[in-house]
Amino acid sequence: MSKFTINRRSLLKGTAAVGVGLATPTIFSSKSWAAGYTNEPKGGTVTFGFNVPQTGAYADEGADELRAYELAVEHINGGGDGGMLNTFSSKALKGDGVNGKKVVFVTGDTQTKSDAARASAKRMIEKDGAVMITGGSSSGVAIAVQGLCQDAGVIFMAGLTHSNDTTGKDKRANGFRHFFNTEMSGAALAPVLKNAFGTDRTAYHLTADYTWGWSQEGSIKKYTEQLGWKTAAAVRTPLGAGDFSQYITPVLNSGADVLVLNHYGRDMVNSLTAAVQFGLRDKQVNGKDFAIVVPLYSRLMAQGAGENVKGIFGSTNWHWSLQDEGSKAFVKSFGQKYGFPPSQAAHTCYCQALLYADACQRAGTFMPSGVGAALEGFKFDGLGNGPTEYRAEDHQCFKDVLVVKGKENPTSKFDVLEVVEVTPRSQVEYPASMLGGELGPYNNGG
Amino acid sequence: MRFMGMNKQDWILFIGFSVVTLLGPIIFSPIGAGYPDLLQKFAIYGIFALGFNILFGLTGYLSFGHAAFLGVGSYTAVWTFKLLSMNPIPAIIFATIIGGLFSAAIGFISLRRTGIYFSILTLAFAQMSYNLAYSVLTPITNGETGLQLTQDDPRALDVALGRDYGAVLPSSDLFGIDMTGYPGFYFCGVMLIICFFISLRIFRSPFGMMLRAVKSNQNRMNYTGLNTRPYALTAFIISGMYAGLAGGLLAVTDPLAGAERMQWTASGEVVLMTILGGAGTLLGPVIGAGVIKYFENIFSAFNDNILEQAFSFLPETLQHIMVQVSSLFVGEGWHLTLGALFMLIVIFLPGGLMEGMRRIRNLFVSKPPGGTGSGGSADTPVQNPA
Amino acid sequence: MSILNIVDLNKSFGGLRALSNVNLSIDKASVHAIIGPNGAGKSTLLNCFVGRLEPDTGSVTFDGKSLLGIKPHEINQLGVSRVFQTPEIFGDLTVLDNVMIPGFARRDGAFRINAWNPVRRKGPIAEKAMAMLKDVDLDDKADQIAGQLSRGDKRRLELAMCVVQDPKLLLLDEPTAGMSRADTNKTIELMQTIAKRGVTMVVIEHDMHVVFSLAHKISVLAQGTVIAEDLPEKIKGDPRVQEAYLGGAHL
Amino acid sequence: MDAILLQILNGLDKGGAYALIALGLTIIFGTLGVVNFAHGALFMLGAFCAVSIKAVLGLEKVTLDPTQTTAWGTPLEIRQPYVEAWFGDLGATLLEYSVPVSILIAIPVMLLIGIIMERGLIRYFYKRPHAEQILVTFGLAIVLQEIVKSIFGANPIPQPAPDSMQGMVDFGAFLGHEAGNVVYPIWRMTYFLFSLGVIGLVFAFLQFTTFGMVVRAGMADRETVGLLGIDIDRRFTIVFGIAAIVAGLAGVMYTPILSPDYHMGMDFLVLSFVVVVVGGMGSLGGAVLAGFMLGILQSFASMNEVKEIIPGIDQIIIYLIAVVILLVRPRGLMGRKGVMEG
Repeated sequence: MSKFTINRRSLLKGTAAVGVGLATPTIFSSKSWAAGYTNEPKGGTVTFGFNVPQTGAYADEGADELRAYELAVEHINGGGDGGMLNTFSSKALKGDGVNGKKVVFVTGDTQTKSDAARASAKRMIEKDGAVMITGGSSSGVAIAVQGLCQDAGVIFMAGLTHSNDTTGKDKRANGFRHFFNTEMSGAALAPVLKNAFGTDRTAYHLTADYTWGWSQEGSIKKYTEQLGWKTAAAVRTPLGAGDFSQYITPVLNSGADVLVLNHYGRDMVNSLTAAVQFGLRDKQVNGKDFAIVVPLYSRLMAQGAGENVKGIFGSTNWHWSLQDEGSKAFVKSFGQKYGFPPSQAAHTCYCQALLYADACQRAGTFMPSGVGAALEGFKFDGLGNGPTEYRAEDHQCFKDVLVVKGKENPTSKFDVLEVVEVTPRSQVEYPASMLGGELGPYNNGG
Repeated sequence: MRFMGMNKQDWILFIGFSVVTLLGPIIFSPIGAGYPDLLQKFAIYGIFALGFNILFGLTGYLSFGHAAFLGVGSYTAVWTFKLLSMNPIPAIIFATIIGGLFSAAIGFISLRRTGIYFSILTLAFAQMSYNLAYSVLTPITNGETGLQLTQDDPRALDVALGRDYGAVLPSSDLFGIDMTGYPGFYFCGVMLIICFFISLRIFRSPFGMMLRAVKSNQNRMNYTGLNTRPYALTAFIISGMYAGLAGGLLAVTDPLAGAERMQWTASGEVVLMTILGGAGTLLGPVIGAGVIKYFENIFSAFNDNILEQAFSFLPETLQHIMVQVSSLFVGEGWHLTLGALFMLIVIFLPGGLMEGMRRIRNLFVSKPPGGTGSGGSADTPVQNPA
Repeated sequence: MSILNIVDLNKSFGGLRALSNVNLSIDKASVHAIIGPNGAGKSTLLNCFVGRLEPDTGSVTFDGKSLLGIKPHEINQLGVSRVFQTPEIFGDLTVLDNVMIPGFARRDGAFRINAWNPVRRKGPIAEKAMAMLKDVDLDDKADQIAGQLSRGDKRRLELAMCVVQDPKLLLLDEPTAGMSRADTNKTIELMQTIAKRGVTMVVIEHDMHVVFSLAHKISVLAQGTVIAEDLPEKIKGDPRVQEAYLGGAHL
Repeated sequence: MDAILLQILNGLDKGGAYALIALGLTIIFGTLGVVNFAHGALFMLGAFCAVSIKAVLGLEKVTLDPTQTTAWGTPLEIRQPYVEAWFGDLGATLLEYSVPVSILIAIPVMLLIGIIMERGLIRYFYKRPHAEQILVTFGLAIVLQEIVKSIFGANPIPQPAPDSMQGMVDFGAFLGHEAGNVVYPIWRMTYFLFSLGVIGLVFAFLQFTTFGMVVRAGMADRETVGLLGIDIDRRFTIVFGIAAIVAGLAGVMYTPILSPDYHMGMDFLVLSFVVVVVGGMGSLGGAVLAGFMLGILQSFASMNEVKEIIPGIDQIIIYLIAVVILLVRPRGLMGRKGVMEG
């Protein structure tokens, strides 16, 4: 019999030696060390990472985001009809890629879960060498990925995220948001609500019980109470509650005459369906017509609620029926490629890709601090929202906000919302210090 | 023949496992999995599944609530970072302990029932933890956003030792070695090897035999003078500690703890990992964890561009058709592949991937005549499938 | 000198009186058989010894300690082992494991975390288990999965699992039911050897051949009461027994 | 008082859905001994029966109008549903009543799906361990929902109730309350009555037909029934088909309440298992009782007055009840000993 001699100490030593021996070459060859910043592109291409929900409730929204990104890459690389590049006020991009490099991209599934989204973003950074991560359809995910990008030293261009925290409490230097937030929704909606419903109203809030919901509830409460409205109750509902009827019934005899649904996505579809089913849209309370408000609308989701959205007010970042040159160019370019109009998620993602590429071109580098400096305080126009500014203090875009209403007589299945008012940027601006948080310094990794 | 009570075959298994783990960055890079984050996930979910296997594989108790312990481990670790120190050692120690205590409480109640009633009890506890962590317990868990580090965390121990992280957000480091990237993987990998070793010892020990007896016949156990409940509870607590450790390591490599880690789908995932690899086998759960994480991270990343490149050797129309067909199964369709894989495995390989390997091995290696009767077999441990 | 004392035991199920005022006293190191027609209450009586059933009234004392109100595993730890009518074994484990587990139970008590050192084929427990398997002719099947054994082998395995614990009292519920004549004879021999080691046995049995080759004393149970208790040769001739058992036919 | 009455009504329609899903699930447990994780998927398939039928009824003749273009530059499409073009008013009515019409079509479709599932997959798993049954049916559920997703997308698809059933009933007025205080949507009342009807039919079927008798005997003691020389296999197939129909109908009728999407089955899966277990494995009465009980308790827990006392109670009430009941009654409300405890 062979003698099996091995003692613990030499075993450990051996293992450690193997570990170090292996780690050394890979660490040096992989990222940072030699480079000036994380994933500095060395060849003829630069890699963008598109991190969108492909499974779960927001999969359709994610698919639309991905279509917009592919279109943006095509346009940046000089393909297609150029889309909004033609209307964009900055003319730095020439349709030959960015900084002389062709743009390529990798995709991943966030599953609308922080963990999965971070894992997917890490893959893009660690394996695929992505220099920028963008996309997403929820604030939790956006904040989680933004934190990751800050640590890793790449730029994060947020997709659809509406919570104040993304550029408020949880803002990071490496993160930028084009989409609007709950504060702006509240500021934009309040005057319209006042015109439509008057100042003597009692609101009942149903709020998705997580950070975005609270943020939304807080903003709407703040601005409607300034109008003189009273708040009867603000009830928290579990995420993904399915049928919301048990939360709707208490509204019936509560004395409230406005119902505010601080829900998004499927929850919005379900709570709105239940509210309409319980006759709230046609109800009379205190001698007034009962009203329902959905502060954050999404056209994709409004389609899911069908006829229930008719006449219901809300706000949105962008809508395909806008008639400015930028929007028209984008809708045309998107519609010809895919056969239907883009959603607001697609729009914000397309803009973010373009804005990032443009900033890199202007900065002449992909280094986060350089790109960031080019984005900070950047004023631009021609991307569908009128004159816009990336505010330096919190990396939040300030632009006009759309107040929309469910359309009474839609002409097609995409035509469910009509724009009631474009609230000018000056009305939705707020001081950066109001939402707290610290940007901190840029992290270039490396 | 024996060293530390373990025989040669087990040492070979253990050393082989350790070598493969530590060579992970090289071995897994040809299949596109050699980057730190996925390797960390392999190791961490390997630990989670190893622990779950001690409960489910040995005692047969099917828990649908183990994700709760994973989540508790993560929260504990992040809080340890915030309050005490960025060193991962205290974090994982606390995560393991709290995971153990939490599982002791839930196990004590749930083990009063058996079969599917036990499963539903564990599921109910985990779902309650998840729902509360997402909403009411937000002051502790930071809800949907997940618990994160901030610059002004107290970090009492670090402060006492005079460590200052300056203006940047700290990340966890082991005496100066940053726990992200490959060093983070080696930290998790060493933990996995330690956990595998413990698991191996348990499998071969009288205690492991007792746990198998719990699965086999509780009635006979009682009439043999053995108290089944504490055995099952111990297994439950051990697996809870493994889960707590895994959760702690998730926080070490990436200091964020989200509530969705505790959702029932996450509990289901570890069940699937274990069964997919082969419940009750030593290696199976680790392999199952690897396969599922690989699908989740790599298959979901295939998009039409990649497919077009992959099929670029075909004529254009055929290429188009192939891209169309295969895009159903990758990218946004990766769930479909996973579902189909579960079905195929269970239908054709009820013992999981380990059974598949055994069958393949049996094709090539003819069985030694006379079974275990021949030379040296007196030293083989009680027949346990590896 | 008696090891097990049963005094005034009563047990009813709903309105049915399964045991009424049963008194039994089992002598140390003896083989005591309990016979009786079907439904006489034999299994109910046995279940009251081992914590499976709680009698309504009465007492069961073993070695000076009451067996009532304590759990099956505690009763076993006091030295009482039981063989079931349908074999209860660890079907997923090997034959050797099946016999080693009771060995560990005897050595380590009802619960002990012994998780570090591997189970070995050397050492007292394994060696004793192998010797026991040799006694029941199962040593060549030590590595087989127990669930795949034949019915007769399973019964002998269960017997081995009980005997290897060196019980003070061994309860057997029809140990030869369904066995071939040859197997039955082998089992009788085996039990005789065990009895010679001084193990007290209580046997419930239908097969009179088995009863009369083993028992030192026989109690006859009918309709929940002990109608006779005596030495085997006396029981054979007792008319009450014949009446109860076979409606008058001779044994 | 009115608030409580409203929540009871609310619990009844919710409970109706829970009871229907749990009923099918427990029939499959009881007779076939199979833990069917694909049962939620059957519910979802039922809902998508309604979606497909509406889509088929709503197939449109598309004429391109080259003189006008859409905002994205393609010619404007003028659409008219074929049924309307062919059948006029009758067609319009059919489209309007697509959900009730779907019921008639969903019955054979779901029966067929059930039979294919049982013959093709489930029957090979009667004797396999529960863990394997769970895994294979879970895999099947994922496959089914991903197929539905690839056809219909991930977004919810609105499925309105017919106009005539969209109003409210003044329930309070019946009971002598002040008019207008306890009003309830007609469709939800319909759902409750419908669920009662289906439950009644299933019970009657099991109680009064010989087929049902054999099935009940099979639930009590499968082996013995098998020994009687009854072709239990064929009956099992039909039992599975019936369970599929019940789940499917629950899904069809639920679409106006909850716009269906591909994931709705998974959302109901965990809940329906809790209902079945609380009711007691394999107990039909238990499933129905537990379904309604949990529905009503869930409604009560969502009341502001209750939530003020125990914050977050509405999020955990179902699970809390499950824990309490299982600790007090080891086998649920009406479970039998030995079923699914191994």
